[in-house]
Order: sequence, then structure tokens, then C-alpha cells
Amino acid sequence: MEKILRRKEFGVLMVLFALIVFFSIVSPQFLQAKNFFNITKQIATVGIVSVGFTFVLITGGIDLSVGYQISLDIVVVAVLMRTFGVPWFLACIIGIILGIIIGLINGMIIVKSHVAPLIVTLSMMTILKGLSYLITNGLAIFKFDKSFVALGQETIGGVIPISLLFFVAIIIIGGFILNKTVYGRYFYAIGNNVEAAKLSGVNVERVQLLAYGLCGFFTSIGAILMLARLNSAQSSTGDGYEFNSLTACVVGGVSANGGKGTIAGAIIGCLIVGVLQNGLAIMNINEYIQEVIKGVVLLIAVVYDTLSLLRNEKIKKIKTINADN
Amino acid sequence: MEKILRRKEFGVLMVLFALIVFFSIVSPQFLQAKNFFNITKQIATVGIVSVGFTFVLITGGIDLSVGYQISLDIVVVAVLMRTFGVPWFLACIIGIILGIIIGLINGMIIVKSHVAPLIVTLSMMTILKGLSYLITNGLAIFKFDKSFVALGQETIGGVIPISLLFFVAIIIIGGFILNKTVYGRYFYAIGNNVEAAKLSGVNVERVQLLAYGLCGFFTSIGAILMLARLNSAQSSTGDGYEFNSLTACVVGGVSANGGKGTIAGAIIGCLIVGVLQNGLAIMNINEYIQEVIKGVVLLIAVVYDTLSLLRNEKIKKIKTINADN
Amino acid sequence: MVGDTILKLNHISKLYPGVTALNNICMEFREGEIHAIVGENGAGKSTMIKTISGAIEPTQGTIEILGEIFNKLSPKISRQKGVAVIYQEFTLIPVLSAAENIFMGEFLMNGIVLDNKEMGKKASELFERLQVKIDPKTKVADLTTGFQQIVEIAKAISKKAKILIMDEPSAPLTITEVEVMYNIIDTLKEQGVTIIYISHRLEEIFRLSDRVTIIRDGCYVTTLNTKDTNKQEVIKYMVGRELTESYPERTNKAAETVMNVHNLTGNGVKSISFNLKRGEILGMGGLVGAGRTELAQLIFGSEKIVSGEIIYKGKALTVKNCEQSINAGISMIPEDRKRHGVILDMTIKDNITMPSLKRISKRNVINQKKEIEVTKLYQNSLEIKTPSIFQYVKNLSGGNQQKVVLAKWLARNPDIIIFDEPTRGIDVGAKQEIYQIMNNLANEGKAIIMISSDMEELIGMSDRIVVLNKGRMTGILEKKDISQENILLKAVGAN
Amino acid sequence: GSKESNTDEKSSTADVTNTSEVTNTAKEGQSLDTYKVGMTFNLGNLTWAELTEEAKKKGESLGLEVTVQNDNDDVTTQVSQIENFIQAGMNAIVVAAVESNAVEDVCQEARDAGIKIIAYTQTIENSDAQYLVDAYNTGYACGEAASNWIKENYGDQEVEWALEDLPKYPEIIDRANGIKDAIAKIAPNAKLVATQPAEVMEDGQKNAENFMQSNPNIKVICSIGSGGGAGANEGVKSYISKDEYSTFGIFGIDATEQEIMNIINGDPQKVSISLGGGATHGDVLMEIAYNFWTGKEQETKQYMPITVIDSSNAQQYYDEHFKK
Ligand SMILES: Nc1ncnc2c1ncn2[C@@H]1O[C@H](COP(=O)(O)OP(=O)(O)OP(=O)(O)O)[C@@H](O)[C@H]1O
Ligand SMILES: Nc1ncnc2c1ncn2[C@@H]1O[C@H](COP(=O)(O)OP(=O)(O)OP(=O)(O)O)[C@@H](O)[C@H]1O
Ligand SMILES: [Mg+2]
Ligand SMILES: [Mg+2]
Repeated sequence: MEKILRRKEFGVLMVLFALIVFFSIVSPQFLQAKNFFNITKQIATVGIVSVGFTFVLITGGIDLSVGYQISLDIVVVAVLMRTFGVPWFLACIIGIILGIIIGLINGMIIVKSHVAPLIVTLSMMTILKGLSYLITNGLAIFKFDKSFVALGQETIGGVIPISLLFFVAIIIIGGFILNKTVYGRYFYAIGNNVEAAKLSGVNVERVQLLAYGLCGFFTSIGAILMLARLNSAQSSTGDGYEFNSLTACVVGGVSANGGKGTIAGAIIGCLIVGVLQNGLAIMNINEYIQEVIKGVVLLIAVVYDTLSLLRNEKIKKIKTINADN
Repeated sequence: MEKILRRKEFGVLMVLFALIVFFSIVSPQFLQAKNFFNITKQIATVGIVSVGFTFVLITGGIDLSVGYQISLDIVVVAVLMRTFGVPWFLACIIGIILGIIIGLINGMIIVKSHVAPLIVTLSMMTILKGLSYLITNGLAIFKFDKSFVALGQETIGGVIPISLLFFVAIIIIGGFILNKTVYGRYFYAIGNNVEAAKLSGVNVERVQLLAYGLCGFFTSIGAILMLARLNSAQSSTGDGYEFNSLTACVVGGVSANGGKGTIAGAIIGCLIVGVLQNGLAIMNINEYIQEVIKGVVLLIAVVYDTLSLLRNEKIKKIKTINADN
Repeated sequence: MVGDTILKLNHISKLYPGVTALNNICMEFREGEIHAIVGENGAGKSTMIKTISGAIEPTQGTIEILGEIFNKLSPKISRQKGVAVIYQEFTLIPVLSAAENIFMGEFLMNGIVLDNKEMGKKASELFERLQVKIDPKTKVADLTTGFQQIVEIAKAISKKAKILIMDEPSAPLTITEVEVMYNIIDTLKEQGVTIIYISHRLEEIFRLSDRVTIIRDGCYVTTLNTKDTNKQEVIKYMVGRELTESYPERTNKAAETVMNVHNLTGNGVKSISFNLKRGEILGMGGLVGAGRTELAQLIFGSEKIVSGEIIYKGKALTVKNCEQSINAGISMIPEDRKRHGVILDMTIKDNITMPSLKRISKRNVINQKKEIEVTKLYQNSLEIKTPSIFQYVKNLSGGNQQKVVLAKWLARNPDIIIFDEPTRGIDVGAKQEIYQIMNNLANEGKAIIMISSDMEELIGMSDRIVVLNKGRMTGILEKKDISQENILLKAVGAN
Repeated sequence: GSKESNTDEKSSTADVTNTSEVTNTAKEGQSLDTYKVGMTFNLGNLTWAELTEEAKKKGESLGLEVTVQNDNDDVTTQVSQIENFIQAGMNAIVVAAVESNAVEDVCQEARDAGIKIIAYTQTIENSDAQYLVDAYNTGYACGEAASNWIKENYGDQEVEWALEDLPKYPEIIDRANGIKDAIAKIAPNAKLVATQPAEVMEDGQKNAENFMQSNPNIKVICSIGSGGGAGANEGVKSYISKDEYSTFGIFGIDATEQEIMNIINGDPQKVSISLGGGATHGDVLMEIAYNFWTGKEQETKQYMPITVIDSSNAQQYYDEHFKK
């Protein structure tokens, strides 16, 4: 099992290392513990969202509403805290419940209507956007309880950001669900062959519902961390996160056609994007050129990854020939 | 053929009619020839891009770079006209060639590397974005030749917008390619079962290349019309068009998993989105509630469409039973 | 009129990760002959065919067509050289019409426009030659498997091929259609076409072929003149030991009734009534499209019942989905193995434990040790040939895939098992093993429903046979009344 | 009843004289009882969201029927919205142009239909009134404040500073130039060591972290907007301790509530340049539209006031603008 895992993510892991080595050489500030924690803080939200996104992608679905799920989640939590004076802990729990409910609604519509997830969640994105703006009227809500803000900004022992702990915890939970539980297996089964899974007694509807529900759950956690980090809630905040998560997952080898991918891959994908952005920013390169470089590096990364997988198979073939003779 | 078409697009067509009837009743300004031409002008570019997008989707691919293809196309055409004094007609031809080349590059990378189209075109999107900004430095280029601007703004006989003629021409060309030519059949074949197509002697690589090339071609035409309409070129212009086209296509029943869809469907999808936006704007509704309504209507449209398709199939089954007896 | 060598394989090898599919094969085909190729599942028959058709590149060796030597071929070149293939897997595009599928890759044109009229006409002619009524405009998706296969044949012979390769063409066909196909093959032979014919149905080989080549474990074994040999000998070469093709006796006799089906209607079948007893094998016969698969889906709960009821273990069975029927003790081995039976891109282990996953889990956490134990148990008892239980199922041969399907249901220990075409595309050796397993299950007191289009097998295995025609039950034959004639009479709807 | 109350409002809010010009400016088919104003804005922008909210309130009190459309920062959407406004029979349209040249032609079309075009922040040739920001001088004011702070705290020392810009928009490029020119002129020893774009707070925060990482000696961050300002404030706080807040200066533009709070709280943010604030702009724009209705003469070009908000006047500014 471990071997298979290692092989699958080998290509992208190499790309990540190559990037780290490169940036470490060209800019001395890059390779510092502080900067490492910077990067993890910067990608914590997209990383956590990507865990849920990976589940959905593996089942063969997609959730384009995660971006405005974030917006609605943070706006609701913010209003609860500031307008209604709800204690932050309670507000967060309500926010998480809201996230789960949105996810379940997505799942329910998809499961019951058999409409393509892409278009269901695209419509949901528009609806959530409207709702979130309706709540705030486009204005910002800010200045929250210190202990709440600490979640996103403070460190433990002056070094390790609290958000990193959350991030790691979510990765572990996500990996556990996917690799160790019945449902993880069902996610793969559905994504690979929904008919066969159904005929094997997998309750496809329930499992799909679960995937979207979990996606909403993880997204709301990511949203809360982001709110704490920004110390300000605004309806436009989540815009584009569906794209970022999709990019991270797909770069990390999670197939947009379902059935393939791992949490480790998705997180490596997030790290590649995060390191690239951070490294280029620290190098202080012209931002337009940054875009071009980002695109080219992503392209090289995935092409290299795919080709190295193909090559791996070839190498194995040659080995078999030799063994046979 | 006609019957199948009618059946397939029947659901979405009903939705479109329902919208038109509704808006005609609630707002007297809606049902005017002038407004009809308004709508067609407004959706001409996204409609033309969607024709190419439909090709790519049918082959089982996707092109997320169309948005920034538009940006790069218009910026290059604008620079040619304004900075280099190239006659507008020549500049447009160069722009179209550029579009084809970008499409072919996309196709070539996808075909040769076997990397998922999603991620290739996502990377390409970033690259094109960077290039387009590098050319303009973020500034606008504007004031073009009157006869060029006429393409996007003028009408024939004071009624029919020139851009509508282009739009209709492209729809006819697109429909022709998809229904009447060999390549149209190949697009469906590849999208349905790429292995089977290969075994039947279809040159899969060439056909995929063609689909992306055509997508680039149509996108560049859409871009040029947009440039003429705006009379100004800016790098941010194309942003989000990949989403708009995807929405239109998928609402119109083009499957994001390949193998299914028609040009007529995609165009009806564009019209639904266009009418919805136009109608709501004319009705003077709160802008945030508009978003919610838009999302809900889209959702209802696709759910209705899917359910009516399912019902059709059920009816067919029941009919067979009865016919047998 | 069998003539010179038309096609020659020189030292062809094909290696896959962990598998040598073809090992240094040398053989030749003569012009105008019908050359059968037989071998166990996974022997490498399809792989060999694919090197000839250009679908895959051989790792080593050359192919000689009419004296011209190729290191590798492409589908296009191969076809230009006059090779046409009916693959084991379907190569049809479901959303396109029958006519369009027939001309896929070489459409008829009218200028730059597709000539749909001409293609429709040509397709109609082809179907006439094949003596079937199919509207060329019908979408392939709307045809039954049998008719789809006929479209495949039409597609292959539309090419005016010099060499026609047929990889198990009869597998999805029923008796009447097979007869039609025999006639087509005879006609083609008269026209001088060389035919390479692969099948697990040995009677077909003896009915059709001039010569037969046996392949075992990717190696060439021998080539025999068909008229100089017999079934026994061919089987011996195939499996490397003596093996008799027979239907094993069962000791246990049917006992109490476990299921009563009353007036079952829905999913295209109407008013079906029969009962099912523990320890029996209840056969289901009928022509293609008779609705046997549909009936099986109703009983298994994967499709909705419109009216009628099923009494199971004394109570009305009301299930909403397969999960519930599986929990109630019913399982089904579907006819389309690759689409419904297994998940090709998952491992053998994942496939086998899929239905029983919750049983080997605690609070939804999988007990991985137990999972491997269970998998190994069934891998051994069913003798699934594989280097590892972590192998992807797509890399297994058809017979071993079918064993994986069996294993996954045996691991669930059901009371009723529905076998839909359980031996389709499976070699004689594996067939015997599957018959043996079915018998053992019946002896253990399980109730078995077996749908089969293989008349011999249906007669040989069944205690009773339900016969369907156009979605209706036309009769039920007791053991003593079972005969090919009686089944066919009822299958065509004559009373 | 509503009509009378409207008249009351009119006389109370502005010294209006109902002249015959009203009839002259109104076109056929446009009712004189109602005056419809369309606004097309990017509502993802905080200040503008605030502006449109206030405009709706103010418009109502003036008897104007206000419709807002969100252009989502997309020019083509904006052009379509103006077309739709023409179709819907608006009397005036307020345009916060995404790109001014792209809306010129459709604005002319609107004017041909007798509709008044009010340009906001960006110059539109084909407009009837403009409420503009002097982008360069706004930036210059920000840079000036930063320079003065540098001189006060670090004298002629070489101080490193970073800029959060947004070169997507021509107008914003002017602001950035203003900032750079002011610092080069007034505090020539200060050194610009890093530049990154910031549109929203999240960008601002990420940039600040990356700045502090790559150039730990940075003492000043200037930003072309409030996203960069408020974001940098949060980002920098994770790099310096509370007692170092006074040695660090963040200088923003827009004077949003959050920025003003930062200044009041003694955070690293020292200054934000106020252009009057979204709410005020909303009022001004509605008054311009109202004047078109009533036919009152007005300047065709007005500029937003540029005010430097620092610790000396932050509390007062807060009380005036944000206290509920
Ligand atoms: N793509 C592949 N990757 C790995 N192994 C493969 C692949 N295709 C075939 N094999 C292996 O090659 C061997 C030969 O397979 P092939 O399909 O040619 O057998 P066959 O004789 O046609 O069997 P059947 O009668 O079941 O159709 C089998 O062991 C199979 O598992
Ligand atoms: N000529 C035909 N054209 C299209 N559909 C048909 C035709 N004949 C039957 N059908 C449909 O096909 C279905 C039954 O086909 P199916 O092949 O599954 O039946 P079966 O009895 O299981 O046959 P098989 O022997 O292939 O297992 C029914 O829904 C029936 O309506
Ligand atoms: Mg085979
Ligand atoms: Mg069947």
C-alpha cells in the first residue's frame, strides 16, 4: 500500500522539492522556519478546502460552490459574533453546521435530480453569492474577539501557527476517512464505476451525500480559519477558491473524472502552488512575469508527473523482459 | 434527426420560453425588437465562444483558457492597429491566426503529454493572462477605426446588429461542422469512447487537435467582435468567460463528460443566461436578490430538463411494453 | 480453395507489467481458410489479435501481411492492408446511428458533407445480407446487445476485408443469431476471405474451421487440421491435461420453497410467476431481448417493481435498492462483467470485499488484516490466477475477472444467487470450475437462478427452466420435460 | 401622499428652484413624476458597496428611483448593463467605469436617448457630469504622509519601504506613481525594495508577510487602497511585537472603518487618505442626479476631497462617518 502511494505521488513530490531547492538557492530568505510557517498559514484554508474537494472529485463529482460557501460561512459567523453577540465558539459551531447543511443540499439536489454536479454547484455558487451579499450589503464586518482571531494569527511557542495545527489535523482526518474507512473505499468505487458499485450494494446516494456534506464541513472549517486570519468578513472573500482548490487537487494528481487521487497528492498540489507564489513574491519578480512563470511551472509539473508515470511503467516492462530471459 | 433534436432540446427550450413569457408580462420594455437585438449583442461573444467550447466538451475535453485567449487576442489586435498601424482587416486576420495557434498549442500539449485538458488549459490560462498584461502593462488601448468599431456597434438598416449576423453565421458553421462533416462524428466518437474510435481507425490525436484549434478560432472571432463592441482593449476583459461559456453549454445540455450535446443546445443555454440577466436588470430588482434568482432559475432549468429527459425514457419503456402486447 | 500464406507472425512477444501475454509466437494463416484460435482465458488470444490489427505494438517480433513485413502496425495501416476486426470489447459509439457506426473511420462523403443517404442505403444492404431487420438510423444505444453485435459484424464486413478477425463474436448472441452468423461466415469464405475465429465454444470451432491453433500461457502449442482432431484432443492441448466437458451431478435435491414470485411486472417484463426452492438451479431461457436480464434486475431490486409481489422466506420482499436486497440475502452476478460486475480500476482485494466491507469493519473502520484474509481465502478456493491480490482487475483475463465476481458474492454468503450468463466468454477449464462452484452452492442449500443463452449449459445445469418471450413468461419446464425443442418452442412464443 | 413628502424632502435637502428647465431636460416618454437612476458598480469593492447602499437611501429621500447593478468588475457586463438601463428607460445613469474607454460609445448612445450620464472616479468623455478622484494627487498625499513619518522617526536614515499596488487599473497605476514620486522627492533616502499587487485584504496580508520575509528591515508599507492597507496591518502584526508598532508605518488609501480603527488602536497603520468616504460619495452622486431632475445648474466636473486621516483626526473622522 505504502509503495503504491509513494509511486503515485513521486512525480509531484519531485516537482515540489525542485521548487524548494531552486528558491532556496536564489533567495536566502526563502529557507527559514518562519517562511515555512508563512506558507502553511497562507495555504491553510485552500488546503483544508481541498481535502473536502478531493472527496467530491474522487466520487466523480465537483463542487464549484466552495468559494461562496466560504463567503457565506464567514459572513454568517461574523454576523453572529458582532451583531448578535454570540460567543465565538458557539458561532463557529453554527458556521460549521451551516457548512454541512449547504454541502448536504448540494448533495441532495445532485442525488435526487441526477443533474450534473458541475451545473448544480455552479448554480449554488450564484445563490450563495447572492445570499452572502444580501447579509452584508457588500460591507465588511470586522474586529472579533482576540481569542478567536488567535486561531488564525497566533503561534504556539512563538513559532508554530495554530492554523497549522488545524491544517495537519484535517489532513490526518481526511486521510483516515479515505484510506481506513468503508466510506473512503466507497468514494473510489463510485468514482470508478457507479453502476458496479450500486450493484455491489453500495448505497450510492448516501455516499455521495456524505462526500458533499464532508466537503461543506471541511470548507466551513477552512472558512473559519480564514476569518480569524483576516479578522474581517467580506462577501467577496471566497471568490475564486473553487478554482484554487481545483488547481491544487488536479496538480496533485486527483482526477477530475473521478476514482483517482489521494489526500497526500492534493496537499502536495497545494504546497506546489503555495511555494511557487511565495517564492516568486519573495524574489520580487514583476507580477505579470510571475503569472507566466506560474503557468509554465504548473504545466511542466503536471507534464513531468504524467510522463514519469508512463516512464515508470516502461521501466517496469524492461525489467520484466530481463527477468523473463 | 429533426425529431431527436426537438426532443433533446425540448426541456431547455421550454425554460427559455417560460422566461420570455414571464418577463414580457412583468415588464413592458422587455418584449421589444430593440431589446431582442440588445440581448443578441450582449451574448454574441459568449455565444460564439460557446460554439468552439461545445466542440471541445463533446470530445471529452475542456478549455479553461478561452477567457484569457480573448484577452490576448484583443490586446494583440489592438496593439497591431494602434501601435503598428496595421489595417484593421489584416489585424483581425492575424488575431484569428493567433487564436488558432493558441488552440493548437493547447491541443498539442494535451495530445502529446496525455495530461488532463483541465489542468493544461488552466495553466495556459495563467500564461496567457501574464502575456496579455505584459503587452499592455495593464493599460487600456482604445479608439479604433470607425469601420472596425461598426462590426460591434452598428446595425444594418438601423435594426439588425452586424454582430448578430456574425453570430448567426458562426452558429450555422458550427452546426454544419458538427452534424454534416466527418469531424463532427469523430468529436462524438472520441467523447463517447476514445478506445473504440481509435480501433475504428479514427486519428484521435488529429481530431482532438482540430477541436482545440477550432475552439481557438471561434474564440478569436468572438474576441474581435467584443473588441469592436467595446472600442477598447484591456487585459482583464476576458476574465471569467471560460465560466460563462461553460455555464451556457452545460445549461444547454452539453455534457461536461463528453460525447453529448448540440450547438442548438449551447445557444439556447446562452439565451437562457442572457435573457435572465437582461430581464432581471430591466425589472429593477435588488442586485443581490438578482443573483439568488439567477441561481435558482438555472437550477430549476437544469433539473426540469433532466427530469423531463428521464420521464421521456420512462415513457419509452412503458410504450415498448404496451406495443408488445 | 485454401491458398498461400497471407499472414505470418514472426517471433511475436508482448510484455505487460508482470505478465508475458505473448511469448515468441510464430504461426501463419493461409488465404481463404477459416482458422480457429483456442486457448484458456488469458492465454493471449486477444493480445495476438490486437498486434495484427495494430491496436497494440508487440514488444518483439514482426508481422508479415502478403509478404510485406511490419515491426508494428496501426489500426489504419492494418485496415488498408485488408484486415478487419470484430473485437471482444465493443467498438461502437452508442450515441451515433447504426449506419454511422458501420462507416466510422471511413465515412462516405458527398463533397465535404457526410453522405447519410448513401450510408443508410449501404447499411440497409449489409443488414439484408445478414438477414436482420435493423433501421440504419437507430442509435446504437437503443439496440440490444445482440443487435449491437450484428452491427459490429456489419461494420467489419463493410470494409471488403481480405482477412476478417472475429474475437468471440458469438458470446453475446443466442442460438438463432449464431445460425445467422454462421451463414454470413460461410458466404464470406466462399468469397475468398480469410477468417480468424476465436471462441470458447468448441462446437463452433468444429462447425466452422479448417484449422485450429492452440495457445497456452502466451505460447504457441500446435496447429491441427480440424477434421483430423476432436474436442478431447483440443481441450487436452488447451489445458495441458485431460478434462471432460460435462455437467456434474448434484447430490442434494431441492427442498423447501424460499421465494415466490407472483405476477411480477415492471422494467419491461409483465406478469411473471414462479417459485424458487433451496438447493435447486432454476434456469431461465429465451431469445435475445426476451427480458431475462430485466427480470433478474427486478428480483435483485436494482429496478422498481410496478405491480405484483415477491414472497421471500414467508414475507413480502420490499426493497428499495440493491443494498437492502443484498442484506436480505440475494445477490446477482450481472451479465456485463466489465460494466456491472467488477470495478476495473480497483484491486482484486477491493473488488472482492466490496459487498461485505461493512461486515469486516468496526464502526465503519476497515479491519485491513481481516480484509486480506478474506480475499486470500477466496483467491485460493476459486484459484484466481494473479501475482498479487493488489493487482488491478482490469489486468486480469475474462475468466479470472468472472471468478473475482463470484468471490465477491461468495464472501457475502447469500441465500439466493442469480447468475446472468455466468460463463460468457469463459474457457472450458474455468467453465467446469464455475459449474462445480454452482453445484456446491446448490448442495449447500442455496437457491440459484441461472440465465444462459448457451442451450447445452442451460439444459445440463438446470433442475427446472422458466422460459420468457418478449417480457412474458411462456412456460416453466420440469426436469423431465427439458429438451432443446421444448425450450425453443416456448422461447419463440408458440404454445 | 408620497409625492408631497418628496417635495418636502426636496426643499429641505437642497435649495432647489423648480424652473421650466425641468421640462426641457426631460424627454418624451420619461415620466416627470419619477426620476429613475441606474448605477453600475463593482460591488466587490467595499467602498462602492457602502456608496450604493447610501445612494439608495439618499435617492429614496430625494424621490429618486435607484437601481443598482453589480458589474462584477467586467467591462462587457457593464456595457450590457448600460444598454439594459437605456432599455428600461432610466433618466440618469451613474457609471463607475471598469474601463472608461470601453463605455464611451454606449454612454453616447444613452445620451442620444436623452439620458444623463454621471461618471464616477474615471473620466468619461461622453458624460454630463463627473465626480472624479484626482488619482495622482491622492497617491501623492499618501506618499507625502509616509515621507513625513519617515523623516520624523528615522530622519535621513536609509529606510526600506514596500508598495502594494494594483496595476490592473490605469487609475490605480496613477495612484502608485503619486506615492512613488512623493517619497522620492520628500524622503529621497528611502528605498523601495518590493512591490506586489493587492486587491483584497487577503492579498494585502499575504504580501506583507512575504515582504517581511524577504526584506526584514522594511519599516514602511504604502498601499494604493484599503485592502492593501488593512491587510498589511494584520500581516505585519505577525512579524513585529506590540511595542514595535510605533516604529512601523502602514499608509493606505480609502479610510475604511477598519483602517480608521487600526489608526485609533495604535496599530502599525498610521495613515489612510480619505476621499470623503463611500457614503458621502453616494450622497453627492444622488444630489447630482437630483439636480438634473430639477434642472438646477451644477459644475460638470467635481473632485473628491483629499483628506489625510492620522491619529490626530481619526477619532473625529470615525465619529462623523461610522458611529451608528
Ligand atoms: N493492458 C494490459 N495490462 C496488463 N496485462 C494485460 C493487459 N492486457 C492483457 N493483459 C494480460 O495478458 C494476458 C493475455 O490476455 P488476453 O486478453 O490476450 O487473453 P485472452 O486469451 O484473449 O483471454 P480471454 O479468453 O479471457 O479473452 C492476460 O494474462 C492478461 O491479464
Ligand atoms: N429489436 C429490438 N430493438 C430494440 N430493443 C429491443 C428489441 N428487442 C428487445 N428489445 C429490448 O431489449 C430489452 C431486453 O434485452 P436483453 O438483451 O437484456 O434481454 P435478455 O432476455 O436478457 O437477453 P439476453 O439473452 O441478451 O440476456 C427489453 O427492454 C426490450 O424491450
Ligand atoms: Mg480475449
Ligand atoms: Mg440478458
